[in-house]
Amino acid sequence: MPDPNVEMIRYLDADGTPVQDLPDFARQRDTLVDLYAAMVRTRAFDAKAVALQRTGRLGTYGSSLGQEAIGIGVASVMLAEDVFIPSFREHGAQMMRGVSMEELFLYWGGDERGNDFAAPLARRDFPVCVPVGSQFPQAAGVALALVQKGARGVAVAVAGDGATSKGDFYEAMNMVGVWQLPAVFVINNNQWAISLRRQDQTAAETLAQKSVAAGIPGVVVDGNDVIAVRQVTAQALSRARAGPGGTLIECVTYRLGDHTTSDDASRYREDEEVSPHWRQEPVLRLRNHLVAAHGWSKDEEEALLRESNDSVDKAAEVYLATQPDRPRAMFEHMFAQMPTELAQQAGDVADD
Amino acid sequence: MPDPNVEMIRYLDADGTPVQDLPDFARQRDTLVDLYAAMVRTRAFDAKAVALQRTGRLGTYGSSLGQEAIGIGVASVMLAEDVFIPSFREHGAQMMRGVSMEELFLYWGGDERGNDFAAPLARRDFPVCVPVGSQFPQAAGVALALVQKGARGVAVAVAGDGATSKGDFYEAMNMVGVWQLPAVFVINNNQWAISLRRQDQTAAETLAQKSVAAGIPGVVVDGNDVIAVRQVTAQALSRARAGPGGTLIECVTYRLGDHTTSDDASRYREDEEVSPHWRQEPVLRLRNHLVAAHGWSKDEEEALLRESNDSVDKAAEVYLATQPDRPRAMFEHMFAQMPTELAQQAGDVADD
Amino acid sequence: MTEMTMIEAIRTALARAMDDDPDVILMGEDVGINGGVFRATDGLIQRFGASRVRDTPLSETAIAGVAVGAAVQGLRPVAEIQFMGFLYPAIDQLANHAARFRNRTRGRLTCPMVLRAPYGGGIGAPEHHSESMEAMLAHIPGLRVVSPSSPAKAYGLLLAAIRDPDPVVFLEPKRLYRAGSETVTDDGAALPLDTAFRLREGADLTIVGWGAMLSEVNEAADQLAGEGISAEVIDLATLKPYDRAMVRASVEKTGRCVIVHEAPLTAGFGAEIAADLAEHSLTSLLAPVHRVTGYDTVMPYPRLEAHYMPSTERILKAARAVMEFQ
Amino acid sequence: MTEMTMIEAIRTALARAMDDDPDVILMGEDVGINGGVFRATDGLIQRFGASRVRDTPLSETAIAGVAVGAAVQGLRPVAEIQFMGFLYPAIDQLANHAARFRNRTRGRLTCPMVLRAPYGGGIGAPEHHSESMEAMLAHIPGLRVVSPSSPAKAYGLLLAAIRDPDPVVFLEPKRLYRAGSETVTDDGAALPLDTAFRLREGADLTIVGWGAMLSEVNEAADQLAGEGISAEVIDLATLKPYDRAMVRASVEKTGRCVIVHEAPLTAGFGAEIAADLAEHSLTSLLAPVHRVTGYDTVMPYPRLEAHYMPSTERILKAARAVMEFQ
Ligand SMILES: Cc1ncc(C[n+]2csc(CCOP(=O)(O)OP(=O)(O)O)c2C)c(N)n1
Ligand SMILES: Cc1ncc(C[n+]2csc(CCOP(=O)(O)OP(=O)(O)O)c2C)c(N)n1
Ligand SMILES: [Mg+2]
Ligand SMILES: [Mg+2]
Repeated sequence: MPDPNVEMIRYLDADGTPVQDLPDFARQRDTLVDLYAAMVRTRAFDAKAVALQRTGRLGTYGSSLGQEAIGIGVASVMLAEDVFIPSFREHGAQMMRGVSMEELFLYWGGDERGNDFAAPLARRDFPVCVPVGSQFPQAAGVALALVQKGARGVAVAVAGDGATSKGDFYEAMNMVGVWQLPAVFVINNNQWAISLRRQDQTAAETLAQKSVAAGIPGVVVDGNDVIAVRQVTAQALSRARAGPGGTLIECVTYRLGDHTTSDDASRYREDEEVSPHWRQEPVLRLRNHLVAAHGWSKDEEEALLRESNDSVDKAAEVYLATQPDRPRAMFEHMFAQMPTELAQQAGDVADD
Repeated sequence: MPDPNVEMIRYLDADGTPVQDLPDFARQRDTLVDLYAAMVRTRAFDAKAVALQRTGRLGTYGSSLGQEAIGIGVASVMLAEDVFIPSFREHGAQMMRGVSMEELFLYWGGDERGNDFAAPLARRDFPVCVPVGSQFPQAAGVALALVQKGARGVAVAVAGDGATSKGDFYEAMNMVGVWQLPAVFVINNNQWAISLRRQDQTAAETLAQKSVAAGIPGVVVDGNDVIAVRQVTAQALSRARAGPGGTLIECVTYRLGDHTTSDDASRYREDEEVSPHWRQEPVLRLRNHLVAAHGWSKDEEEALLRESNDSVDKAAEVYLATQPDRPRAMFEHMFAQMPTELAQQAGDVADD
Repeated sequence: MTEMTMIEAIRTALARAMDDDPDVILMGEDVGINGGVFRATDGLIQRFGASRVRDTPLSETAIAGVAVGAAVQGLRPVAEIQFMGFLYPAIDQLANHAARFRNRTRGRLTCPMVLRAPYGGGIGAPEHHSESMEAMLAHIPGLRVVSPSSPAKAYGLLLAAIRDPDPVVFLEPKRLYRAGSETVTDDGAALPLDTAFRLREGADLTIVGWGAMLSEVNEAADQLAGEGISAEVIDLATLKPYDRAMVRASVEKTGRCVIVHEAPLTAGFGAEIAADLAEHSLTSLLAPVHRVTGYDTVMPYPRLEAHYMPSTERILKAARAVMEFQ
Repeated sequence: MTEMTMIEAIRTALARAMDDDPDVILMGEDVGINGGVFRATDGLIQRFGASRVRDTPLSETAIAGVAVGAAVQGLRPVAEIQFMGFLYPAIDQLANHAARFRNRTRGRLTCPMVLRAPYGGGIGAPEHHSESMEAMLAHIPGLRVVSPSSPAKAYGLLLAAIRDPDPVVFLEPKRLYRAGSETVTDDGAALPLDTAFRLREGADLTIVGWGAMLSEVNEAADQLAGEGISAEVIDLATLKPYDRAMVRASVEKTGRCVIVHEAPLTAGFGAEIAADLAEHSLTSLLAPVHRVTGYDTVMPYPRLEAHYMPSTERILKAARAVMEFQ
């Protein structure tokens, strides 16, 4: 029986101090700065999105505050031939895959065109999956298609701790196991599914151990340590590419904010519970490490923040200036060829 | 993390020789004879049912040939306050719970009245569950009701190896784990789900290890050893009654016959594969033990066979003499009070 | 007698049912300490305890299946599916089990459960949060499907649903949760599940609707009145089985019928009503039956949602077409 | 040109599609070495290998979801659900995903998959093995729902379904699998998915049906002919979207319509057809539209099944009532 590593894999402690030898990539300043910049940009995007929502200019939005290391770590080692199948909380990973901030704003602003990713890298990626956990069977299907077509790509799906209670997750993981499909299932275990605590979600000690049910390896990783997430994902990806199948990766982190802008977490959790987690969060952690190990300067930090905020603001402006699509558009993409009855119904709505 | 016992629990080897100290109940001749008689009767029932089907007097039927020890072992330690929630292959357990052979014949003959169990013991038991695995969430619900109502009963569900691939199984087991419900999930692992081999059903080494995903204990037991099945079930039931929750029990056995009377197993498995399993089968095993340890005589054996066949034949006769229900009956049990529109529709069919 | 919004009325009915009957339990995602994402169960865990107000894992199949098992075993579970768009995994348990226990055991085992779910659009919710698929459920033999159109109806119908000895799917038009309030008396009086409600008497045409669409229907009826057209408005309330007699009688009186629903047109529940009229009231029809519905498209994201929702204007257009028909 | 039963025609179409397009793969329970429980895929694993004919674990949710993911990623999966009664867990993937990918990505990602399932009763199968819930699927925007009524139609429509760039649910009336045979030419020619089939021309009334019920419909039409009543018979074949124009034109010609289906009456697909007529062909109707359908009951176990199934006699009764109406 596979024995999921119940010891959490971690490279940096909360202060950014290495607790074991760093992998090669993590000794390179540039690589770490790229990871850091991506996390900072994600945080800036989140802040802007929440602000837009609060002022009525965006729909319900789920911030990834405090969970940036997961998506960034995962996407940073994915290749062009891989396919990303995200939950609704992996904005950072989506951006790293080439989805533009304008597209993300459009999506969360309630416009389907936000899912028509222009970037070649993201062209085959899936839009976010709202029905929790239902992306896992699809990811298994993507993996099957990749194998069947002789591609060397891997299907990478991300979902939350709550998603691990869905039958979809389990059925898909079981199929990945029995068909040895190149799929990596990543769990963003942010300790909460809206108001449900992780320990009320399942009696399993770790979420990674759920892989035992499917006979595939499971790993627990510190989800606030982008180096660890990246390293573990890289291993799972090479394993998948080499052929012996899928891996379940549990990334342990914490949801610092509300579930979404529609949620008020103060109804069900105390601030005192949240506070200590601010000390663990991934952006600060990597900054500490960059400062200590690579002389990351105040100027560099300020330039990065400015640049991130500027790019986010610019994207928001483009989004806000984008007119809604023509009402007819809702009919035009239902089928490759519009059936007669739909064309008749479309006659009801204005042409532009 | 719970560690499901991957060593299979067994008391009698294939020859009926004890491989370890027997539990108390298994030292008593009467108890063993009762278990044996129940298995023999089940086998006689199966044979008759298949014969009736072959001659067009029963519907599609799934025999439990070779798997009798599971249901008998399980049901023999269930109490009146427990609730049985069976798959379609646990005729033996149903009979032990008081369901009459006439009722079983009626059900398999295509008559809903076969589910209106008359025996007090079976009065709250569920009819067989055809949609594979969907009985598990219900079993969790039964367990919840038992707890909620302050009863000390346990919900006991049985399903096949195939059922362990359904999301239902997993979601239910997870709920049993997190709510610590008094539920015992028994898997009849007969190595086949119609034509799918056990090893193509899941990459998990054992089915019992799937319990790890839900944080509940899992046990592997020799499903051809009625003593082992009974003993392990008894332990799981006391654990459930005492409060700390559910257990998954994998009973390893072999489907000696076709999947059902509609199936032709020779399409997908060789006789050579089946033959060795005849040496393992549960009825012969217990008979060997009874003969060796308790002087079970040829006369006793013959009397039992005669008696079993007689009771089966008698029940079959009653079944065959039972007229189909009035056509109107299909409307009469849809709701407590028949809605007007249904009453109008019922006007279409003959009154008797 | 208190002014209540629909969400308050639902909460009040739940509390009343739990007070009256210890077998009533609530379960669903976030129904406990969070009080439900729409606050339908706010305060109930404090009042009735965590064993009767149960936060479930994120498992819609199990939510339905556990409710079925618990109901069959003697509880009266009221399970919540957080949004109708996430109800599909519960259909297996509803269609293959809840709806059948009484029938397949010839009355020995029954399944008195309620499955609540908010449904419908018009509030700018994210995708999968605005569906109206009541017709799929109404096609399942053995289920009752109910949808209230006002706080008082929500209160009375929900009590009736919980007390009903058979499974009921209770669909709550979330657009109405806080859209207005009315006087609701918490007297424990249930409303009948087998009659529709005539919201307005009229002579010229009948407009049939349910749930949130009654707002637009009533608005349209007001405007029509101004134009000298007297519309009879029927709130179906219980869709399955629905009050065919009232609809037929009304249309036989007015001779004209417009049916309004948010769900897509094709095989929507409006089809059943129109078909019933074509079958039983044909000779009274002075004009074609019109259906004003959502389109056969995916419910659009918020920016185009308004173009999908049947508007007062579209209802008026249909009503006028029906009146002008000759 | 060969005589084929429907099951042979389906197998032939599958083989043809797999020969033509390496992206076509089959998956489902027992579709491999066992050749499917009805033998629809018999011999295909030997011919196309285990990587293109995949026996799945017992996981309907994953069967549908894997098909969705594979289709979106460029395969043309044909997934089998062993019986329609076990299709419910696949609805989430169908409604929330398969039917939406093209729309929600504005054409970037598409989902050219086929979900096959045997449906319908009349063969004395165990409970849950005889359902006809096509209306539930036909209500989902973005899906095509197809059901053949003969071997040749099964061949041509299945090829069309597999080649269609969008998701198609292909419902096979299992009562017809071996009920007869006809000449089928394995020429790779697909039948259109957007037109119904006029099986018989007639002047006095229109009978609309699909799938297995066409047997009874044709029988009824024969008998009616003997009584001097000329029935036009339309096989809908594609239910969603269906050929409204042909049905309307026929009823506008005959003035009378009987609709036949095995599924329960309420909110069955017959309701849509009757509603469409009440909306668009009302003035041509010389008599009420009649629906001859299953009842709003659970499909009975085999012993009472025959009383549930719409019989030739019930169709005749409806046809005569429609003819005698004045
Ligand atoms: C199948 C399904 N059920 C319910 C919901 C409503 N819902 C949205 S997010 C959420 C909680 C998700 O928790 P988790 O999986 O831990 O992800 P997180 O939001 O914490 O990232 C719920 C219940 C949904 N989107 N899908
Ligand atoms: C959900 C569901 N899918 C498919 C079927 C058709 N079917 C009936 S039995 C069976 C195999 C069951 O295998 P297993 O669970 O191992 O039980 P066994 O028959 O071996 O006792 C299948 C696929 C079904 N009844 N239910
Ligand atoms: Mg979470
Ligand atoms: Mg089996």
